[in-house]
Amino acid sequence: MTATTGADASAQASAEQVRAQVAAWLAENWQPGGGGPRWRERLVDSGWAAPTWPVEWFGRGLHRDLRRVVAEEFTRVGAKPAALDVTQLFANTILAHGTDEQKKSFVRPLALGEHQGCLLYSEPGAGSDLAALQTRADRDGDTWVVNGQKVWTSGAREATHGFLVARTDWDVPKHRGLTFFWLPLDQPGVDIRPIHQVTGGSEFNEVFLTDAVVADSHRLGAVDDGWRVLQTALGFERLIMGAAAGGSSRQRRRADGGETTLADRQSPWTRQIGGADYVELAKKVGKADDPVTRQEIARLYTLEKVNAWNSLRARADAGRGAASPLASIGKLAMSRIVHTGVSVTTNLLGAASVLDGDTDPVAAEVNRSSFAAFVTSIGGGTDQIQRNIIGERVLGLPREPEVDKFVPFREVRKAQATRRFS
Amino acid sequence: MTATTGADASAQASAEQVRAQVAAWLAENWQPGGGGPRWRERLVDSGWAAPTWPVEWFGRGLHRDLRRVVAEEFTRVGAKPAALDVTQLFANTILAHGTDEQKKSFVRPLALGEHQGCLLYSEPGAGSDLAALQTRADRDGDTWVVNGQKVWTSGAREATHGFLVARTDWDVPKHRGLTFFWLPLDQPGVDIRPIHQVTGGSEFNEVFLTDAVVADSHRLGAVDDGWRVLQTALGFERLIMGAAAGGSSRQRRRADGGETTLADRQSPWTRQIGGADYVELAKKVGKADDPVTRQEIARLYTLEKVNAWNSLRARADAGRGAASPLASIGKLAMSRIVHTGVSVTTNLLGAASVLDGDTDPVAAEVNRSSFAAFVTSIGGGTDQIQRNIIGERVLGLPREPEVDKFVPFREVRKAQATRRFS
Amino acid sequence: MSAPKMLTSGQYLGSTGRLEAAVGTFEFTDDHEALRSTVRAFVEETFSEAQVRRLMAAPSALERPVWERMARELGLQGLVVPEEYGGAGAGPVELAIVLEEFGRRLVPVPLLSTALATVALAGGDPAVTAGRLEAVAEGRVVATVALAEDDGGWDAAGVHCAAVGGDRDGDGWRLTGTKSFVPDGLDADLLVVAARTDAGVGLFAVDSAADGLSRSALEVFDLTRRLARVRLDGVAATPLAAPADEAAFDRFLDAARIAVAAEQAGGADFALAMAVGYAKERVQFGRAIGSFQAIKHLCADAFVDVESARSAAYYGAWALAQDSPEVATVAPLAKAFCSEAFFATAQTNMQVHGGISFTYEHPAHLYYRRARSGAQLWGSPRTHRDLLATRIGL
Amino acid sequence: MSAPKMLTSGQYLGSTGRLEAAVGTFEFTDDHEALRSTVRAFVEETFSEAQVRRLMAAPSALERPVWERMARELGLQGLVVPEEYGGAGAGPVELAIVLEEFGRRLVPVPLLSTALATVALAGGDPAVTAGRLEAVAEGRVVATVALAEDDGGWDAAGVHCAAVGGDRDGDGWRLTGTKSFVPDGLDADLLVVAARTDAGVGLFAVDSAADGLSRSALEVFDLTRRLARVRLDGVAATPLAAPADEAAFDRFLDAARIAVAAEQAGGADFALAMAVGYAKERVQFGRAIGSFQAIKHLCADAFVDVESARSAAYYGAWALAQDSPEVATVAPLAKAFCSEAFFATAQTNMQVHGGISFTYEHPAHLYYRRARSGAQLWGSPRTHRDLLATRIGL
Repeated sequence: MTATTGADASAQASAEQVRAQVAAWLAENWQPGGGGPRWRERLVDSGWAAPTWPVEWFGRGLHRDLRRVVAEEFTRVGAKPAALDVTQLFANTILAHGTDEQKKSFVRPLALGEHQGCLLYSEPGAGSDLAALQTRADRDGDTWVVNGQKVWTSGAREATHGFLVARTDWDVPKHRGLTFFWLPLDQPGVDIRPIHQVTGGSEFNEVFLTDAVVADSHRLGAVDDGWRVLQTALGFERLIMGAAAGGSSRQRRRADGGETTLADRQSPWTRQIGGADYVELAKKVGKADDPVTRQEIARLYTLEKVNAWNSLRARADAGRGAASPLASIGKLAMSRIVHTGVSVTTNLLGAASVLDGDTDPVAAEVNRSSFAAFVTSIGGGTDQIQRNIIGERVLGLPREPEVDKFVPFREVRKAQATRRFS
Repeated sequence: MTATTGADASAQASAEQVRAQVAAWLAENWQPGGGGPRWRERLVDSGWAAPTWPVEWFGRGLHRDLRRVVAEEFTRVGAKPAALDVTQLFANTILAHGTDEQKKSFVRPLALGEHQGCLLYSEPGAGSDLAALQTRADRDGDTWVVNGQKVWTSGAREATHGFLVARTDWDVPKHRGLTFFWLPLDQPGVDIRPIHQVTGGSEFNEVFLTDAVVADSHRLGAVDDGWRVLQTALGFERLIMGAAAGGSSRQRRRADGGETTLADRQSPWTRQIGGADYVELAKKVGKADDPVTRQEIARLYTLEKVNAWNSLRARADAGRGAASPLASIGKLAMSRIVHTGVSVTTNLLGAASVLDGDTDPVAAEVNRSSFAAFVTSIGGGTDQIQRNIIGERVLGLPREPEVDKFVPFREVRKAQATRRFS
Repeated sequence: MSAPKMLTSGQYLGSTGRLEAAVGTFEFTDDHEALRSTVRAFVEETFSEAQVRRLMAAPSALERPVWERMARELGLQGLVVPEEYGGAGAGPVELAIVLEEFGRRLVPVPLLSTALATVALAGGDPAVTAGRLEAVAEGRVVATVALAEDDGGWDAAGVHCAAVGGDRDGDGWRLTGTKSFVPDGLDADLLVVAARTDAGVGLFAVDSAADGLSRSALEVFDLTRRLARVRLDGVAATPLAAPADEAAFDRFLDAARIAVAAEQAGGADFALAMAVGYAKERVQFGRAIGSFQAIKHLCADAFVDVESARSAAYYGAWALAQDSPEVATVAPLAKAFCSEAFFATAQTNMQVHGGISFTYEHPAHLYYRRARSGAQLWGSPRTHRDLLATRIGL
Repeated sequence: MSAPKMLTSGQYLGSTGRLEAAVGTFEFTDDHEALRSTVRAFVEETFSEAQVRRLMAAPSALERPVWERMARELGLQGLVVPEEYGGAGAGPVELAIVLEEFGRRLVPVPLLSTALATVALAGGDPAVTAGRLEAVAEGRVVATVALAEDDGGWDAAGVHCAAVGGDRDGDGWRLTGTKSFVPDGLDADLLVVAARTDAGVGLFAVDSAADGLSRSALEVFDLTRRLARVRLDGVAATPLAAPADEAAFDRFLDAARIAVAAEQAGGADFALAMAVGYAKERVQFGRAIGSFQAIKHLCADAFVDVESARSAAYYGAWALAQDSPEVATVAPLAKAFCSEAFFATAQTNMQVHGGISFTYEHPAHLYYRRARSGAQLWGSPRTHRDLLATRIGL
């Protein structure tokens, strides 16, 4: 091992030193009730908004273990810690793969909230098999011309830019011909249409790209090396959720968009681990003494508890810097929990569960939850894909024969690239 | 369509004519209480033991629809109808694929019960994937020399011969290098060892073949065409069970050997469709009013009933000569029924279910059933294979990539050909 | 088209007794197959998905011209109306076929409601029911049954609506109470209402235009089946037969359970067909997703469920046609099983379709809605299993 | 080897309270890992499958020299015996680790029985228990617990065995009744017996050689765990503490549930490892069967079960170590869940192995036997879920 770098040295800054620095800065800059004029700007420029980012890029170069100290000090004075180095997956990815020029241009507007990102990954023909995406980017001098369709994009209507993965080489196997861009959305070639969801909401969008243009200066990473950049971006999404809850990155991605909003709706039951709400509902409908109901609620309570304990173990592993096999089971377990939860509440409501809307708001909630349960079992990697991941990556079982592995993508059998409207 | 053949004409013999013929023959030949001297021989030689076999081969050339008429007349006088054309899968197969010489030599001893057959199909390395069998037969002039190991052979210790499938060409894909033989078992190269089963029984055997010899005159069908003969033999097994109960041929094959004997042991519950025995047991243990028990028994009763009704529909289809998709679901459904049945009875017994043997014969019965349930979910095509069959053959879903399909068997990755003893 | 005659008792009875009889039942006749083809062709032509969606969005799913055509050209409303009252005189087996076909495409017109009411009427006193049955058969009248109330119980114990003031001849009865979960209650001209007299529960015919009757739509999850709440405030009513024949009421409930089960089997069958079709067509990882065991086996399990559901519904219909004592066990069994089989298949269909099933424009959710709500309507699977337990001797 | 000290309360408490405390629990210390490695190595060396099968077939699975070595070299019997009585003074977390390891290999020696008795003794009055604990820790005494009777109830309501005649100081008690399902009852020198006094149920120490005590082996399905029936006819007994402290009895039961759950988690873990190992090695259709989703997904689901079982057992052990009120819910939860997870995994293991699992010589059935019987011993999953329901407020 060689001598520690400056960053490492900084990482070893004692928690007390950091605490004192934050406190001092806050004492000077924070005005109770909102931070005062240009608070966000001062915060970003101070580096305390993203303490683990490099000093030269809006950070303080601290070790990740010290994040909590910073957060504690902010919380202590009543300020919300920005923790952009956790939550700003766009900036994080750009810092990891961008050129200095890109870091300079893109990171600060993101940090200040002037720019908003969205994720243009999934396509109608590329769901479980994301690497099969067919949106194409064709080079035209210093720009790229993009054509295709993205789907399940949350936050697209609020976003200024999107992380776009597009195919730039059709003559190599599917993972190897993709390129990653930071696409400006405010242009004629970008058409964003909300998806009318079964729940009645429209948290997700389709994004149609028709001769949309992105400058080569907005390309992240090398041409045809987009899969690697994507993995980094997905990793930052996992970071957002923390290792604790388990589950795959693509579920996580949805978390700050529409999907978790939906998934949350199946609360109050799943949110409050402990099942107290089922117990209350059972009492309210007079089924607390029914042995079948008691078995069912105890079973659901058990599923919730063991999943929570699994998460604690996963978090402990992550805290030691170890990849935890437990992190991969949370999403599958949650799928079972939410579907079971819907079943339990439906049985508690009985006939009333056929009602909806204002006629019976509780039934309406359960009905919405019944759909939202599919967000968990489908969105962000289906239960089937999750079982593959557990089987292959955790248990080490061999992969299936991959018919498209060594085949130029042009020759691979593909799904419909765009969604047909009936 | 051309003129009807003699057999067809005979097939159209009216039921009344046939009934009269049988009655007349029985009047002359049957002595109440046992049939009298040389009954079996007279029966076989009369053709009434196998009414649908050709007249020249111990039969009467009747259409299969008339089998029932024959059986009814036998039953009327108190004689057991032999129905060898249904039950004698060995003779049936020999009649379908054998030379006249073979028919002459092999069928009558089988019909008379002087010869007994067993099935030498499965191997330690060829279970679900039967075509991957590795027992080899190498030609040596007018004989073949056989080496390998067969397993799960019921009735091997009582048998004189076995239907043997062996590999005769290793340089073609797996289905194409197999040959079918009628192997005499009473020779030094055949070593039959009972399998010590988890239930304590030994209905099954392993058959070790070490330079066993079979004359080329005992080969059924062409060299390397054994897979086709095997399909015929499997078809006759299905016939034994009738289309009614559904299920695959390989389960059926076991039916007259050990496996069904075992499976039957999970009766009295599954045998008596209607669930009356669960009801009685529930009352006996004082759980008839327990809502959880009631749900569980009603559920099991339902599974049994719908399976029985499915079988009736399958039988009706078969009666019209139509292949029924319902025939393919019986085995999978039965697997669920028997495992569920074990669960229900275990819950009824509670702590007593840990007992065994003479200490608690009811518990012992349920314990044995709990193992026998795996005979249904594994034996004769696992539940997993059954789901493949339904998915592919009934629903028309595409097959998986087959890595061994076009590869000479010699080069295919194979399982252990023999069982290792620890 | 003339509807086929129903199977007559013993028509298919073989010499070995009951099982053979059952075989006969499942061996639909050519007339049955013709009926199924005719109905399927009519439904596919008349109730395309686009049409179903249009009716979903309309103030009412009932369009009288179509309704009248169904009666005039196909005789569907009169299927189980005796011939002397202008019907086809068919039976439960034919009704099951028709309802299965309507269920396959979630046809939102009030056929099931009307059929259930017809079954109730056909079990009543001709003096009361003849004219009403004729009106139904001719397509002039839409009918329904009003059984459960706000607490959602579909057996006699759930009937609190009071029937008072009648004499022994059936005159002068007045109903007071609230019926809920009434299918197509806003469209119905005629309601068959379960009400409680001093002597027990019976069925009464009520004119929806009668004084004292008011109706309101319930907001419901199933977009292809409308439900209403009906308030009765001293509404004039006529008992279908003896005013408190609870045995007849139970027989009617069993017939209703089997009819509903047949409709559910149809929905399940179509949901599976959708899933399988998509699994064959949808490509991921360079091959159809149906080639993956994860998907293939989901579909295979659903196939077992669906065929079993059909068997249960058919056997129930056969048992009804034979007036077999088995009806008592098969009816709750069929309703419980078909409910769960349909729901499981609708879930599988959603899961196999993946994200697309989450869009409103894709029909998967419509089946899911029907399956989810239908499981609880007319009594939950759990309730029916408990009833089954009782009826098998527990 | 000296056993590690148990986690002290708050040792891992972070600033945010309870969840952090739990995190700490699951973060086994290096001492814990060392304990696990030591025990695993010992078990693998001493209780190979061949050895387990030999003990299965022997008249007794207890071989005193091995038992004494376990005490002398590893201190396993004294693990949770306080240091002042010659033990390691460790706690439930360490006990869970040891039992999990013994459970993984179905070690048939009476360690669980002895451990449960030790837990009971350690909760008693030192005046009564000190000498007995010392004897256990030294490996001189094999102990067990006799809780249930012929009707198989493991709670206070299931205790009918009568304790009579004692005075308030604990002298002169006599037990009469029959205990059943007593693990390793024939080998035990010391029995901790649940008996009923006029005031309620309490635990009593009984010498197996005492007058009036007779024992018989029960024929059992689980070949690696022997059970006995013990008749007590006025047998002299000493209450561990107050003779009818039902709260203490319940606390003991909860500790026992968690200990058993840990053993079950170990069995499940090993059964899964067997299944996965075979799925990697067994070839059909030209490839390892574990490459087929049907097998892969069975294993994946089992993995979720197994890890969840471990989490439940560990959390229970932690809660015990912290003397947390959560013990009341976690204990029945863990026993119910680990029972079913083990059974499901043992089934998956049989199914993945196919026909070979049906041979006596293959170990799959031994795990199946342990899982199937263990689920019902010490109270069924259903019973425990109902208790859980009560304890979460239903």
